[in-house]
Amino acid sequence: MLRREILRPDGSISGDSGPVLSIQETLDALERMLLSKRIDERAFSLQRQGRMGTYSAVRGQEASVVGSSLALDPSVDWIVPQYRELPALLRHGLSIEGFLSYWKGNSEAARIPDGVKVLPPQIGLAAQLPHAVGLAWGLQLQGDPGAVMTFIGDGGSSEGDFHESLNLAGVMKAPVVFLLQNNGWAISTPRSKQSAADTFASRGEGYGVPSILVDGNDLFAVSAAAREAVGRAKSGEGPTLIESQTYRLGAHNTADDPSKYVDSGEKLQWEELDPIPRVISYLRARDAITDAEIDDIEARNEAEVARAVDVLDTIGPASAETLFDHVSSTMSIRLRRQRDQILKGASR
Amino acid sequence: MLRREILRPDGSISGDSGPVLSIQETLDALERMLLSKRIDERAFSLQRQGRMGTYSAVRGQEASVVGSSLALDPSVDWIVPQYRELPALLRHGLSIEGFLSYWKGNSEAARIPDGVKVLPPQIGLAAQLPHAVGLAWGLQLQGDPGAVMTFIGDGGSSEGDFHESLNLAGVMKAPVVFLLQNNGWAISTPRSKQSAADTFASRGEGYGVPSILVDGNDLFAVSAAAREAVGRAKSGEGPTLIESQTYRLGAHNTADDPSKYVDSGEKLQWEELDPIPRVISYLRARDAITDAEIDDIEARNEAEVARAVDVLDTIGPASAETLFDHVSSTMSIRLRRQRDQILKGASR
Amino acid sequence: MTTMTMIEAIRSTIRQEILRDEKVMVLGQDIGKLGGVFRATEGLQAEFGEDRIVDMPLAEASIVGSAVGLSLSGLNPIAEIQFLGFAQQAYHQIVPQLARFRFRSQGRYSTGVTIRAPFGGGVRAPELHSDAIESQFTSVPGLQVVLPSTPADAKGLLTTAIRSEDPVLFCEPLKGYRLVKGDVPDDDYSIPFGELRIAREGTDVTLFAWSAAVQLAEKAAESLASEGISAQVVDLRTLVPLDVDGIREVVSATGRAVVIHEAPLTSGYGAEVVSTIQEEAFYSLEAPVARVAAPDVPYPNIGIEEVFIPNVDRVVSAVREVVSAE
Amino acid sequence: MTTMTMIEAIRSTIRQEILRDEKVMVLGQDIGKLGGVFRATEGLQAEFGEDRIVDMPLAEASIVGSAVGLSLSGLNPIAEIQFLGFAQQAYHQIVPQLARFRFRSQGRYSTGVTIRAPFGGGVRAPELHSDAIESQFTSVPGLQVVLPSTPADAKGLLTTAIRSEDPVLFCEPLKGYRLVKGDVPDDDYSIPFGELRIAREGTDVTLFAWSAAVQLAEKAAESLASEGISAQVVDLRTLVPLDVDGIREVVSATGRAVVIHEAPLTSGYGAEVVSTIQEEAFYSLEAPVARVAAPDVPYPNIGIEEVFIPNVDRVVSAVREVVSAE
Ligand SMILES: Cc1ncc(C[n+]2csc(CCOP(=O)(O)OP(=O)(O)O)c2C)c(N)n1
Ligand SMILES: Cc1ncc(C[n+]2csc(CCOP(=O)(O)OP(=O)(O)O)c2C)c(N)n1
Ligand SMILES: [Mg+2]
Ligand SMILES: [Mg+2]
Repeated sequence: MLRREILRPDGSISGDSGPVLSIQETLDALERMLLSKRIDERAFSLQRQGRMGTYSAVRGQEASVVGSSLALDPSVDWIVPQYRELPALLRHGLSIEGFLSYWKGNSEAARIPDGVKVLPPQIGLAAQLPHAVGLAWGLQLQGDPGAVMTFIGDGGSSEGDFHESLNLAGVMKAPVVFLLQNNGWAISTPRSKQSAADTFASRGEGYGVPSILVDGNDLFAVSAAAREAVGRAKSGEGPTLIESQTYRLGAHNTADDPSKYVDSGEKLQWEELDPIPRVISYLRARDAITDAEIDDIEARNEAEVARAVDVLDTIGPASAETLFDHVSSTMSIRLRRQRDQILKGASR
Repeated sequence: MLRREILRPDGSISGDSGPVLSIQETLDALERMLLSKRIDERAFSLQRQGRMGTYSAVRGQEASVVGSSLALDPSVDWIVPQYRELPALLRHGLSIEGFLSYWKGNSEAARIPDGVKVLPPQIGLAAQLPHAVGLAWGLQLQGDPGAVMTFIGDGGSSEGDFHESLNLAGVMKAPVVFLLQNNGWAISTPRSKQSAADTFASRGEGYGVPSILVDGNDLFAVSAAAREAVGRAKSGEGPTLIESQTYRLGAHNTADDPSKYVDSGEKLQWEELDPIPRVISYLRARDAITDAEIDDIEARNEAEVARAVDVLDTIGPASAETLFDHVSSTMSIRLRRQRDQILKGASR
Repeated sequence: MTTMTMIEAIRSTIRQEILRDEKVMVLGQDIGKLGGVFRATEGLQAEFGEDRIVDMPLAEASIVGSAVGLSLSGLNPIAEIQFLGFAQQAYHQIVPQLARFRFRSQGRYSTGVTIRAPFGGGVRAPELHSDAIESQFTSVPGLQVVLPSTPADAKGLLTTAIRSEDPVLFCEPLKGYRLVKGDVPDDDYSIPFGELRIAREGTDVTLFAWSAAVQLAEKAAESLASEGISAQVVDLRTLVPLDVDGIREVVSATGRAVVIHEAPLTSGYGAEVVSTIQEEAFYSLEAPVARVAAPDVPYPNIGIEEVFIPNVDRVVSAVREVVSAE
Repeated sequence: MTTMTMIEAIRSTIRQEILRDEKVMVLGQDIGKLGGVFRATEGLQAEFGEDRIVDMPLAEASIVGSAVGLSLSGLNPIAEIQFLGFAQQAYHQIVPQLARFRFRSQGRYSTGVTIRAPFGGGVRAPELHSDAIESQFTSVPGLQVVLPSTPADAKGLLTTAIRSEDPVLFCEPLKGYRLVKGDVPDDDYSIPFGELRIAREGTDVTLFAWSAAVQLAEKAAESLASEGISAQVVDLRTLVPLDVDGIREVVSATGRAVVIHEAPLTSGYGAEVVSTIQEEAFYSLEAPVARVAAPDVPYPNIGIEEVFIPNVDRVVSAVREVVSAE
């Protein structure tokens, strides 16, 4: 299967492709990518200081996440995330502090605001996929114009839920886009041990689901693929599987030590393919950005992250009540008694 | 994907293919196919008389089951069945009465004899597939020359276990053959609602597993495909997925009423493609069989079935002890007490 | 009131709810033209179309998982799992997903999916079709576990399940589908969860049961009556939520209790009932609470299922012992 | 004897068994170069090769399901599930498959797979990583469920599990991996299943616990001692098979009991223990058996996990009540 590539590592545009995004859109995307990177750095240091729980960085996958999200209209479309899609969620309406609250340990503060069409992070790998299919299918049944984009990793793609979901989406022609971020790793397990398939995109055919293979570090190629897929979904033609080939440049999460298993040569190669510099090179080559403007972006992002972290620092643990309030629509007698007893003890 | 066909519905051989089986082998296969058909008929009538539990017939799929099993060497190779593979299991060493005992309700009498390399029937659809992969992988690790053939239906192929098993088999290069019998139906659910894929065989690529699409009512094409696959397994080249396109000519099982959902036109078309008459036509055209010889086969089969049913009729329910004996290698104190109490009550 | 079998009560309730609320839909294996392997949806696809009564690919986890998504989209799905034993294929979608969506999202989302599944022995079904595995699901916070034993309760509880914002596992007694008949209210009829039902009055001992074991308890009570023992039969109906106060009340009155279920003894839901009884009514108890259950073995092949399933004899002798203890 | 942490005891036991028996192999996620996310297999792949210590694709059902097949082929697999919560993805391979292969085949086949999985709270892990879901597995005939709380028991019980012909779910206390240290016999050391361990002597009341709750019970007993209450602590170690006679014996001596576990109350394994106590030792009981458990809610996000997990205060007040009841 041909891998779609538009924006070359050196920032030039390949062959006959026109640019997919306007300069302004590209600048905007770059700002989101840099913001993501900044948040990653900050979250890692917060975790090291004990101000944050386990955190999984997007680093290296910014083009894949930001590029795909650009195809979505936050007012009608939905994102069904795994856990490594921060900048897509921010674009869709989450706040940085809202997202980080979850990983800090306060689900109440992390509650998805009403109207924001995003589901909570998913820890059970691939378990989100049938939800995405059902949601998309349900929107379609009700004549809702929205499409659903859901994310899954190379590792998660080995779960049975992946299969059942793609197959069902194909049968129901559900308006859903499966964005498979193949970032080379599932914690320490390399892509080569995850599957003997040449590509994950080749799985689409076995479900009657069109698929696209794309350079995941190429903002333009990812955006174009996602637009095509979302367009297909919205015109009633059903699901698409996109394999976005990218690379996790950092650790799996704050608890991981990749030096145990990552080959430094491979990592170096992928650092050459970092998705952010090539967007900058592209813009520079068009005189669309200056060093000062980059500094401005970084400063804005820095200020935004500082603001968010200030808010985050004021967010303690959720109240003890939230342990009981949202289990069911009504509280059982037994749970009410358990609650009363525990809260009495807690407030002693 | 090209569908492999050798033996045409009229009994002629297509194009340039030579015959796959010798005349003697073909006669032998025919006898097995006719035996299977005879057992199906008998089991249905036994069930109607209350002398048998639920039973699933092979009818229509005889070429698929017999043809694929011919590639196996019962002394080294394993069969990991679903539940609709009777003639393959007989060839592998099960007795008719042993197999039927299971469906009559006596698992003790149905115990797979030592040395027969077959697993018990599997009711949880697709749950047998990872067992087959593990078994094959284990044989390989221990330098055992055996390969494993496992069976799965078009319906069962939608389960997550199918995906996980094919993917794992690909990664481990396990010597296993997945024989997917697409018989058009999963109870009342037609193939068209099971998956939007053109073929199930197209799923192999997504796992790096070579696949073959074959006319499942064509004894020769199925045999050839299975031989190729078993050969690949035994030479260390790993798994194969075979989609055998056949048709369930009868009810799903003795509890089913296909008149509710089967289109009689479609069924009629498939009756034209019945795998048994075409083998007879083939042999007739070569003067390799006479009507009298067919009668002989039928008579031998009839006698064999009568013998088996006689034995079966002597098989009552298993003893109450067998309820307790094989739960674990040692009986817990609690279970021993439960057992003593129940057996005391039962013998009152 | 109309006299109906269990399966008729279930079918008519589903139909009534589909008519009432355009958001209600049904998904499952073979539920369309075939009307389900037990005909719970017979005729419904013809009446309401393929978008409302949906034949699904053969994959239980995606039946439940997509029902979660359909529910998030604003619809109200009823998911049929052909046999409860195959809900194990969907376990990871039921337990850590469906059951805790509201909690995980701190109330932003709710997933009011109703999962219907038949189970229970004595009908000569193949392996895994009969297994009473309700206690695999009763330890799951957020999931309501409901097991009616009569057609009227089936209607009342299924109506509540479908209308509830909360996920419900609704387990139907296979054996009772056609065997158990009863009067069912014709109008809109719902029964709140968490309220036990006294199926038979009695003063010497309380028999707790649910699903098909209720009829077993009733038969045993009948037989005990002839030897002068007055046994009360209590149908718990909903295992989660459990009617803790109701249990205290009935046991306080009789002072003796036997819990009966078709599942194997160890870690069956009977354990929870016994624990609750002794927590709530210890000082009323005049004898240890007995459990009558299947032995700790897998559900066997049909030839010996009658040895496995608790029977009247076993209930009667357990009750005799409890009643005579001092 | 060597003083070891829990994780060291587990690692050295696995290594010892691999050295002992060439049929033993380990499969799981990230167990090779990384040595497992908790380093239970650290260094083993380098020592024994990729065929013995196998990094598997990310699919729990196929880890268990292929272990069944490996076992049928004559090997002796240890399957690591990264966190017990993800064993739910393999539920249909564990419960109706692995656990009943011997029964289904009437003894022709056995599947002596050992599944290892860590669980338990208080370590600030993400959702589903901490959930104490042992009671999802204790109702499964054929499956042994083992939960050590000390390094020595971990060695003794894991050795038995690996050598057993029967399938074992071996649940390891995440929190204790590095925190709990103790002396571990150097030589071959195995502990039979179904024998409880008295972790602390005491005469007024018996505290039953397993896994990390044993240390909690010990702390509570320590604190109770200072107020003059002598609490015996019993580590059940294997929930299935359960030491029914041992339970009767200890409860008969003290006449009072409290069961402590980290899982939510309803249908937790505590219910089975309470039921067993009242069946076996009813007439010795001087007070209702109390359960100290988490409330009936999903395991929460880390900010409030301390509200969820049973703590010393809750154990102490439950014990006070049980001891003062008459
Ligand atoms: C069902 C399940 N099994 C195991 C885990 C533990 N786990 C968390 S992340 C991870 C690797 C995921 O890899 P991949 O899907 O490629 O996503 P990535 O982290 O690379 O974005 C594993 C094994 C889990 N969260 N869920
Ligand atoms: C996991 C599981 N789900 C549902 C069933 C109930 N069931 C038994 S056979 C069957 C249809 C199987 O169809 P297919 O796989 O095509 O095999 P076939 O019967 O056509 O040979 C179903 C749904 C089951 N046995 N196992
Ligand atoms: Mg990855
Ligand atoms: Mg079929």
